[in-house]
Amino acid sequence: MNHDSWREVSAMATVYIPSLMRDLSGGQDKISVPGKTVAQVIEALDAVCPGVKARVADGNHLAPGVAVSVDGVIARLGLRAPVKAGSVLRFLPVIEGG
Amino acid sequence: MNAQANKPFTVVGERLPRYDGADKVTGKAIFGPDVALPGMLHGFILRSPHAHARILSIDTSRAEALPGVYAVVTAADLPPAESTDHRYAHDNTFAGDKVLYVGHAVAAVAARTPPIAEQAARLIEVEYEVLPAVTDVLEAMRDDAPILHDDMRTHSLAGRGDKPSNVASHFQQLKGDPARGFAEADVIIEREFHTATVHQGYIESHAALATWSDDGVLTVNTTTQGSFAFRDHLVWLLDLPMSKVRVIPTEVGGAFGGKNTSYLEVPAALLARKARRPVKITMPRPDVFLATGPSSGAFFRVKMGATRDGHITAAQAELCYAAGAYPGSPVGSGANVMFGPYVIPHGQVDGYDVVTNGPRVSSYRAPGGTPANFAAETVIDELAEKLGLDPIEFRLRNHAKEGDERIDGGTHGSIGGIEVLEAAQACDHYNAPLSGPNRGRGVAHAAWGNWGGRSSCTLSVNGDGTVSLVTSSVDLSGTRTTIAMQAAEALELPPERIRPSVGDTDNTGYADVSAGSRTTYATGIAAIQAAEDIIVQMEARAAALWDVPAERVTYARGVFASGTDQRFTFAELAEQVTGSGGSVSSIANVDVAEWGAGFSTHIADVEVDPETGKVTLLRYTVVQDVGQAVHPTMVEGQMQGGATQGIGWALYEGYAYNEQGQMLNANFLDYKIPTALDVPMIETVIVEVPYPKHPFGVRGVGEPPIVPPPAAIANAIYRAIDVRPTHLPMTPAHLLEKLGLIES
Amino acid sequence: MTNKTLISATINGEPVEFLCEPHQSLLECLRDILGLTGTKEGCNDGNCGACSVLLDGQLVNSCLVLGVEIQGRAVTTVEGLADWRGLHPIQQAFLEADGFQCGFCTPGILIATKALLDREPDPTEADIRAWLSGNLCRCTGYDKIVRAVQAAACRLYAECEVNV
Amino acid sequence: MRPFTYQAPTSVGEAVALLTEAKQGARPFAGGTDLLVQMRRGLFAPEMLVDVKRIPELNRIAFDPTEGLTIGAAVSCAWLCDHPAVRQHYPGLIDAASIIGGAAIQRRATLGGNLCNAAPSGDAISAMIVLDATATLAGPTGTRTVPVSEFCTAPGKTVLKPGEMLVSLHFPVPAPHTGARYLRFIPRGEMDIAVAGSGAWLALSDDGGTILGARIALAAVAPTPLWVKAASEMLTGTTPTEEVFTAAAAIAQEAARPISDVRGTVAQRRHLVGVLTRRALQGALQRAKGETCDD
Repeated sequence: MNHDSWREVSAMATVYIPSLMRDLSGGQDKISVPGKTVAQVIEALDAVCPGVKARVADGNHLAPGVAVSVDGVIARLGLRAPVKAGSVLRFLPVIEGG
Repeated sequence: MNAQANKPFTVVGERLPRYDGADKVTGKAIFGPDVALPGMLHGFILRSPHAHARILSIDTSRAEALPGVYAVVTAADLPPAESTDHRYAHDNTFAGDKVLYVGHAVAAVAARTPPIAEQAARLIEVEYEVLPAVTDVLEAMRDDAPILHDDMRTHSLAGRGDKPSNVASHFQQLKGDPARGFAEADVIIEREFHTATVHQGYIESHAALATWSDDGVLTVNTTTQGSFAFRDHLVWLLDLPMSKVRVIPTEVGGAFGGKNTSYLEVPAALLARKARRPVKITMPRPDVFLATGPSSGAFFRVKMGATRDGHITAAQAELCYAAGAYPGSPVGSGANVMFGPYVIPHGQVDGYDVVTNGPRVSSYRAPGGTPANFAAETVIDELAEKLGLDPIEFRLRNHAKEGDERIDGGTHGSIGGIEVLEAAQACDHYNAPLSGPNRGRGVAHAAWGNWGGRSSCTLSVNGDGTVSLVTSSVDLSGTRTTIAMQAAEALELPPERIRPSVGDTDNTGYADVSAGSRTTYATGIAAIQAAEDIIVQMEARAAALWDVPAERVTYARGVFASGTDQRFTFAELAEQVTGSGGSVSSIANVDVAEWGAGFSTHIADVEVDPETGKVTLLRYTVVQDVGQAVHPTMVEGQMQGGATQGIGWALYEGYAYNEQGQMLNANFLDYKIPTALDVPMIETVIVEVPYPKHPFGVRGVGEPPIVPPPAAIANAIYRAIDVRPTHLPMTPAHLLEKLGLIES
Repeated sequence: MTNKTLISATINGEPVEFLCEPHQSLLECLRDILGLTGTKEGCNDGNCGACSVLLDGQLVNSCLVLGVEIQGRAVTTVEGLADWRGLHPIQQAFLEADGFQCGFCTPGILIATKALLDREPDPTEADIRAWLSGNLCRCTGYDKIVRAVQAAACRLYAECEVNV
Repeated sequence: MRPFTYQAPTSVGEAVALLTEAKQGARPFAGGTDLLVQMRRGLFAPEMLVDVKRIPELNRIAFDPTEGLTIGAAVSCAWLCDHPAVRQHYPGLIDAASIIGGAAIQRRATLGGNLCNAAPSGDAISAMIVLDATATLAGPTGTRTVPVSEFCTAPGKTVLKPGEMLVSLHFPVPAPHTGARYLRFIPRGEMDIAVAGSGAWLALSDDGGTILGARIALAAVAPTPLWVKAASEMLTGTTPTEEVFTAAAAIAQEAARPISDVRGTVAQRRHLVGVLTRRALQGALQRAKGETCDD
């Protein structure tokens, strides 16, 4: 088990680190952190890779033009969106239907 | 009859008369500009003549003094804005301290007659300090460009910019190691493309009629793609309780994404409140071009590499999209369309959302997709040619399957792209001979993600066995019919038993805008769920009447049965329903989180006059996977209409600006949408790869067909006269430049 | 008050009287004075055809005709196509061929089709497309509109079978 | 647009009196397909419109095998293009008159209106110039005739004096072995204003081997429709060959003074003048030989 084995593994969410943020994650493209909502996951991620929160969040909103998907589905609730154990999170550009 | 699902369909797949047909062929259908009320005043919006200027002062006194004028409003009449997004919407309703595009609304007047309102607007004195303007996306990105928003810094996941910029945001998608991918490639192509701003071109303009009741309830009749979206906009900008705002949608005379955004509703509401009279504003055609939401002009740099055996090893792209005065261009969805259909082991896409002195863009059918596909599919066509491969063969060899990972990190769901390409390869057009000088055949392929979203549908059983259907999904092109057909299929009733109608925000559940090719798909799912619930309720009523346990009652092909000899037809049971416990109705509210992408391959035959550069379309075919066609005639209509808009985008349409940022062609004479003479019959090949997450296999249909036309036509032009266009629209002048017959 | 003129004309076969000012177009008079909202405004400068009507049987854009010009003349709008017997064969053909989607350009195209078939009972596809080039449609791509006109021609001059 | 008064006189005299009394404040009104659009854009605001569609002299088409063709200023393009004599004897005029707008515009737009609008891109004007048409005007001091080639003086400006109006256009009888052809370039199939246009007229010797007379006039490439006299003179006496037509086209390119605007660039227009003039001459040649020319 890697160094964060003390955390309860089942409550972990996997976050894909976008290329432009890998300067904060030491080049890692995936990191698992605990959290029941997107906001909590980002807080936990920021603890491991300081500076992440400032980039993806803007107060209690996501930064302009940024969306987040949980298990492949764009989270309409943004930071308040619920996150289950084993969920996969990705940061994506905002997309609209025509 | 389609035997995709476990049992053949009886209604889905039929070519039925549409429910809204009679009113539309007799002129009785009521559109936005057709609504009126006694005592109604007429509104007129004063718009900026400058593309970029500071507003020093606004004096409305002479306007207010003009006889027949009842109210004049400006930004001062709006509640103050809070967040940045709020301020942008606030300032785009009535300019704050700066006007950012020609046509930017500055004030509005309500008067007894339209001429008085217009004359009064001319009496409003606005003092401007004119600033330099920029409309081209690359110009706007330069360090020395005029800055639109002094407080704007470039947002990116790499951190926040440190100086004023017109680049609102930058995102990057990265997969694998592009440098290594290009090193493995035998052939590499790198090209640049410029595409013009285009407009949705709906023939019905915008119109809004606002009325306040004496107890403070605002009612707005308007032509919109989403009554709830417009209600939310009114609530947000006027700071009103949601329950006191009612939006009633009229018939919509074409929208294509351009009526997702509210332009006249807030001004009309402000005027009506101040004048204490109903106020109606209709938008003149020039203002529709100048001040609504076109689709982004853009710049692309595309680089792709492939091995001699025809496998793409790497792809890289930069997309710069002009958003207009406020951020929010569709560069994100453009990026996803770019290399969407293909497996790219090493890929990188950088997208830039750039503000310019133009109207803030809105959605236009597969927003951002068409220009991105033009860039990518031109380079793919060139790669195939350099490798000596048939264009469709090369695309098939690199095509993604379900589960493959995209450059943006997502994975493909159930997709029918390969089946579509194979159907195109086998179709009559692709195998027909094409001879004669300066003629060529081109192909292009595209995927569009489509959308699910929130929908609501209410079914009510009537005493005669008919069923009333009410949905909040505005019907842009026939979805009343396609939703009613899905309800009829689920209820196992003849379609004429269903009467569908579109409700408003006071009598239906919440719905997202009718956009993203979602309405037949997602609202259909709501209709089916409501239908299943109706059957359960009716089975319970039958059980009660027969005094048997509900589990014993079955329903099939319109007949309830108790397992013994007791039987009711749907109508027989319906007649007794009101007497046995009150009416039966059901409302289904859904938020559909997953949906099936739509793939579309187009084939174009063109002839080019080598002396004038004029392109003539000889033949055009659309091949598209629709999952399951609910109403084949309407599916063909979407394929033909979408393709023709794409053809306009390819050959004729584009905003022309002068140095001062003024649009030179804000009319249907010089903003040229295709006429009946400019396109041949559009042949259609419907492919059906059912999408498993819809009960009948339905996929979105509306947006995919607008994406491939520019690339298909560009590739056909190349085979006709041996030049590859790199600019949209591919005007005769552009082709003469490419042919070296005139200098650019 | 402004200088209004009393106009008496025949609209859809019925005598009509109304007051209008010289600068008001026939389109404005039909829609805002007479309440006939079937005729639509798409551009108000003669470029889209949504306001097409028949003036003494001739196809015109009603946005470029003045209301005062129709003194003593006859106008036919989309509301005048159907009669007590039901829909006009052209309307029936468009319904069956699904020759429309949003329906906003449809009134103008139905009127233009009547003017064409009055003049040329058996038009070729090229004739139809040239004749309708002044009626812009953004939804259909024109394919099913052209087929609807062909079907209407057959229905009216019934010596060919309807192949919609 | 600003309100105005409306009159519908039934005689030329009445119309001239109305126009003279209102001086600059009144405009003749026939089809209105240019006039009303420009008024709505605020380009000008007359106090009065004088509807000329009820005046007999402006509402007739008369063809006489010896006198030639006379067309009233208020005759619509549709009426003109349906007229058997015009179709037979003046196909070059039909080339131009039949492409002014779509079917609805054709039933309102008039040849007289096209001429009085005096747009540099006026399709019918170049065709009328090469067909040697003359305009008959009526005004407070009586009537006069002006060659169409001298009618337009600047964009939107004509020789019409205050109180004067256009009554009719006259075309000489087409001599044997003559033919005219007008072509324009537009990006779409229809409904566009010309990016460039070229009209050509040729008179051939009986054996068809020599050009006895020629006229070329261009549209949309100068402040007014442009009669390229140098090209006309150069062609006279030559044999109608591809090379001669190409040379004449080059002279036309030289004479053109195109500008860049939303519809076209200087380079594109100058190039098109060459292509269109050569093709118009080929069409005029075919018609002069009695053949129908391919469109």
